[in-house]
Amino acid sequence: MSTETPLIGNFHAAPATTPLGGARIGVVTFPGTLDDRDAARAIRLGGGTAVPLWHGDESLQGVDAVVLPGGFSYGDYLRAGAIARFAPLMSRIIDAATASSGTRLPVLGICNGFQMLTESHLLPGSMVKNEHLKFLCKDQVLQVENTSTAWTSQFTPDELIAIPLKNQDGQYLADANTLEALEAEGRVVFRYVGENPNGSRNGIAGISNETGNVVGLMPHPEHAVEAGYGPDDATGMRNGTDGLTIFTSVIASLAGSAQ
Amino acid sequence: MPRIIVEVMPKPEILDPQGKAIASALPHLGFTGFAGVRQGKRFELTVDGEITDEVLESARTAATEMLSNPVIEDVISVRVDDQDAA
Amino acid sequence: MPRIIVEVMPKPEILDPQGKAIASALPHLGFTGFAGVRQGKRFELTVDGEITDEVLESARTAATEMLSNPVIEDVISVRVDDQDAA
Amino acid sequence: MTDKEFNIDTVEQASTTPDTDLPWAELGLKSDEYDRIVEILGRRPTAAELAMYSVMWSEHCSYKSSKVHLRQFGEKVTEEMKKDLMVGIGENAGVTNLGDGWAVTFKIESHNHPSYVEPYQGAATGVGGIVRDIISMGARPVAVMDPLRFGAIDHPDTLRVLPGVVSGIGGYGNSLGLPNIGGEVVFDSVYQDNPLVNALAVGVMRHEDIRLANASGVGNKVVLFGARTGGDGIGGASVLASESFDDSKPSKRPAVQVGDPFAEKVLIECCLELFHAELVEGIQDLGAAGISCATSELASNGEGGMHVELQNVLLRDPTLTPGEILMSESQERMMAVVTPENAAEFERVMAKWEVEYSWLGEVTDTGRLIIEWDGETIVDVDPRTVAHDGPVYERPYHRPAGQDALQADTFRFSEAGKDLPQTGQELGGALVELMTSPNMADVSWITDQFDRFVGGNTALSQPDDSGVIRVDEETGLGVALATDANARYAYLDPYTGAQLALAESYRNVATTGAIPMAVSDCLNFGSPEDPEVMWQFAEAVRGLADGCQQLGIPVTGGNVSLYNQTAGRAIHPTPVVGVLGKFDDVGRRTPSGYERWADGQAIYLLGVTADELDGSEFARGRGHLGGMPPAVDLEAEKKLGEILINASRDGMIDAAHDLSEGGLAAGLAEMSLRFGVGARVAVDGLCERDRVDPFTALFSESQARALVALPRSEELRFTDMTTARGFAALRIGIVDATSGDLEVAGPFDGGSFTIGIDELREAWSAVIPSRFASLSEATEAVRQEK
Ligand SMILES: Nc1ncnc2c1ncn2[C@@H]1O[C@H](COP(=O)(O)OP(=O)(O)O)[C@@H](O)[C@H]1O
Ligand SMILES: [Mg+2]
Repeated sequence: MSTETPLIGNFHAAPATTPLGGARIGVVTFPGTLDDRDAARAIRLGGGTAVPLWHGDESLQGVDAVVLPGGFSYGDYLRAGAIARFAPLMSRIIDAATASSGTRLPVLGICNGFQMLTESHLLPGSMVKNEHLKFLCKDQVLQVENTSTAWTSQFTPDELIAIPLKNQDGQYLADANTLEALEAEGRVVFRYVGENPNGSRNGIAGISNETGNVVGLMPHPEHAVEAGYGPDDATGMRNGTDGLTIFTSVIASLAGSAQ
Repeated sequence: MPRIIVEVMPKPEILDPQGKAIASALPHLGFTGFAGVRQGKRFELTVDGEITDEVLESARTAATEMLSNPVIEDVISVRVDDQDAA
Repeated sequence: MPRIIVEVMPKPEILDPQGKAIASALPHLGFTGFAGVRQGKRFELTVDGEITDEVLESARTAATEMLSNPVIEDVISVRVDDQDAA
Repeated sequence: MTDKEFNIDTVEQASTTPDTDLPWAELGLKSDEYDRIVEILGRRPTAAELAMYSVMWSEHCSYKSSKVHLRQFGEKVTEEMKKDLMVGIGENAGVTNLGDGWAVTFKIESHNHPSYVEPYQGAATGVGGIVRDIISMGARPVAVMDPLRFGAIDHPDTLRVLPGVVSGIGGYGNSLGLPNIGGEVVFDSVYQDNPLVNALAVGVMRHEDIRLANASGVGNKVVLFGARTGGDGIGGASVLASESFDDSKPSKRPAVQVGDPFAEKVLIECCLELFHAELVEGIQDLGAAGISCATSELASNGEGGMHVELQNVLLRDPTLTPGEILMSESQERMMAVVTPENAAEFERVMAKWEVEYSWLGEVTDTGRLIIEWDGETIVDVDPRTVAHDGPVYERPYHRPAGQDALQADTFRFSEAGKDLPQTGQELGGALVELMTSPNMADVSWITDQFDRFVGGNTALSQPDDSGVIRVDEETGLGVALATDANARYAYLDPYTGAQLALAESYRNVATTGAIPMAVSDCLNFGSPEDPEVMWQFAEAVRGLADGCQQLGIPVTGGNVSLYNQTAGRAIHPTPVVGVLGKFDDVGRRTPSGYERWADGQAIYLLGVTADELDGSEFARGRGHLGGMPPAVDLEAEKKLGEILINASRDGMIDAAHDLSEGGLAAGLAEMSLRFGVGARVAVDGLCERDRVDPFTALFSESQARALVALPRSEELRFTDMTTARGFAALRIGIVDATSGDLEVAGPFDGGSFTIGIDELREAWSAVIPSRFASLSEATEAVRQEK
């Protein structure tokens, strides 16, 4: 049997076969989203079930977590993520992620998704054009500095991971007070190791909200989940799968909170 | 058709990578005497009909809520275009 | 420091994908009554010293040669900023 | 009803005013071509008809100068070559069967002149155009490639063109979610003022999803969807004088087209949804010649008739005249044929993706393409006469007067061929110089601006020999693609040069382990009206067609770009050849360098080295171009390919890299640079076996050669295979992962030379950024706003 080339918004995700597969993780597609299929694959390889969600819908379909994938929603015209954050589904996600009662929805924003999270103020700061002004695609080493978020619980503290970086507007900015607070509260989740690839303040690659359920990062963990198609690592060309841990982390934490 | 002009600039305290690159390139091209450059955005909103106070108010809201990001940008003006439409 | 403002807009006959995307998003956010949007650029050039005619001329040249792409954009104004520097 | 006041030139008016002057010459038609139109119609054409014929009969759309030669691609095809060909030349792109119900379609196109005028937008819309060709076959585009050629690296205009082209390709391709898996970067002053920006797109589909450009089913509806139509590509003020406004002047027409990659990305998804739900009967992208092309091709490939209400076209610029609407080349548009029953469902898909559309008319069986404007007939033609019966020229051609002298001017006997490096030190210095020359330098400053990960199916990309994309996630079925052209070889001998481009591309695909299956080409030449250029073209096509026949792989499509010349000076003939190969499992693809764990593996040179330096990179370094290009031996290429493919399939080799520009020296350096792993090599055996001196051994560009690295445990099995096939294989060294050096020994003074890989990398990777990095930032800052 062969898998069909999935249409966007139609992932043909394999049904859950593992005990953790019960974790249903939504992947939102906006017009111009590019990495939704990759995010769905990562969820599947991580042991969960990917649920395609459409930006214009009003229902989260009862998913246990949401990934806002990368891409160029609305062409990144105006500002990256600026138009997408007004989508009806984004309001549902904002509500669910900041709910005052019950568990807060875990949300991961990757690249364009991170930009949407800052545009919608779920995460502080903002992204501007890379210091060198170019789109840059490279294998990037990160340090995982917070392992208590829903999305990073299975990393070891200060673990170094390699995942692809690819963006045009990846320079993270925030005012001094915000930066100080982020650092003091341990909310810098991922930091660039080595040369700062885009001029981000404090070398910040990813951050979380105060409660750790919302995480955004510029590099792409969903492109490092399958040997042969990821970044290079010590075992060989394109073998890196460090990104998978992000997806297994949330699936495990969902399983934990369900018990 | 009548137009409203919205102008948005990066906040002064925010480093503007594009402005910075232009500023550093200017002298190479023989343009001296400029201490700095900032690059912002200028929107022209064409209005379907007359520009009422209401429409202008709606443009102001759009400017702060969508056309700019308050974390990094300031709306520096929202005004009726006084020039003839081209 | 004194400033010169340069405004650049996409030529009217040229497709402006950004303006188009904004225009079609506005009604979804409840901003109706706008028939079209075009997005251009606004530059602030800070001048080191007084703004002489020479400096203004140099800004004009920079505007056409570097700050705009004459194939797809028009420089619609180069002028001394009359507002106080922010 | 529209409220416009045009002087609408109707068919009726045309029959009663035969003497009206029409601007056919301004529209690029020759007088005999105009006469032919009058003859076909039995009257003078209307302004709108003239617009259609003029664009459809242009060189670009009708292939009038190249057609008689291109026929060979169809004629020199055997039944065996056709067995996997599902759709051949003639459609938007050819389709090749991959097995398991999968098919693949790919094509290369040029966007040379627009990229010179406005590099960013020209290159961007080039990517956009080729991707739409792929979509219109029913396929999901899965990757792009970009063979590029620029003027001299240190020329100021290259500084303007290259950064714009590169960010345009990235800006558009990255926004579509298509990984960039390869291409070429060549600098040569022959491309000054005439850069070549070619773009390749590849797409995959299930067999049942193949769609063709035809309008069948009488009563079916014709719809135009995507972006609105603007004055793009019409250029300057309207030349259709008879159509000008009564009162006001038309607004300006854009000098260049601006791409909207977001609109195209939405169009891709929207089309795939249409295909999936089987909502379209026929589909055609709108490229050059816009609606003229789409309506006439759809109609003539289908039932033969179509009725169109042109005033229904949604416009970006309301001042466009009917003729201009027919000619407009606005991007990101598609035309489809939909049954009335599916119309509502079609509209639902458009609404979901927020794509604008307008119903233009319907398919008829009248054999006529009738276009109306507000109830008046402005076009009444047999669509075949527009789409297929364009003029065909047998342009005169002859061998250039200077060709014999050029071929006689061999490198060895030239001034430049004196004082060749001999000692170890000189040879090592020459290698470093070669690798830090603009054409051998690291291109990652360019390719790092392209997304190679998106989609999660990229198994190989730059800098490996071919780009490899997984098609089926469960089986690993996939494709490999490479594009190549060596215009210096083609200039010396276009017949051989075209075959060398084919051979190199074939070899690149085989080197990664894929089985070559199909060819697409983009033939970039000067003016066909110059008999010497025409000879280059004729020779190149003949060479390519013969070569494909010998290799047993068909040409499935391509593109011709003529008139690439400035101030009377033509570019070197540049036949860019793309070869597509197939993997049963892309997991066995072979990388082009030794990985760190491969320490101690044996390095073999496959193939024979002769004294072939004419047209070489070494000769270029010394400013020489003359003599005869390397000999082609396609039988040897095939054998080499089989060895590389079998070795990969049987897991014998862990790295392989073909030898091409720069010869063995470049091959060794590139293999070490790939993962920063050194090697120890000796060329004594090679010099002795092939009777060449060390300089020739290192810098000759003999074809059908490759380097491979394999574990010692596999050596016997491997050499048994090469011996059985009678193919030369020589162990020349071992991988050395500890020293960080490339050490080359041989029968030369000094015994050996050593090059530190890190130092070499530093110099090699600095060449391009040191020229383009700083200034382009500022240019980028203003040119691009995203
Ligand atoms: N413009 C480009 N875009 C993408 N990849 C490129 C480009 N130019 C070169 N490459 C890639 O860089 C590598 C080296 O190119 P080249 O030396 O031309 O390869 P080869 O000699 O094997 O044909 C190849 O993987 C090629 O696909
Ligand atoms: Mg190669």
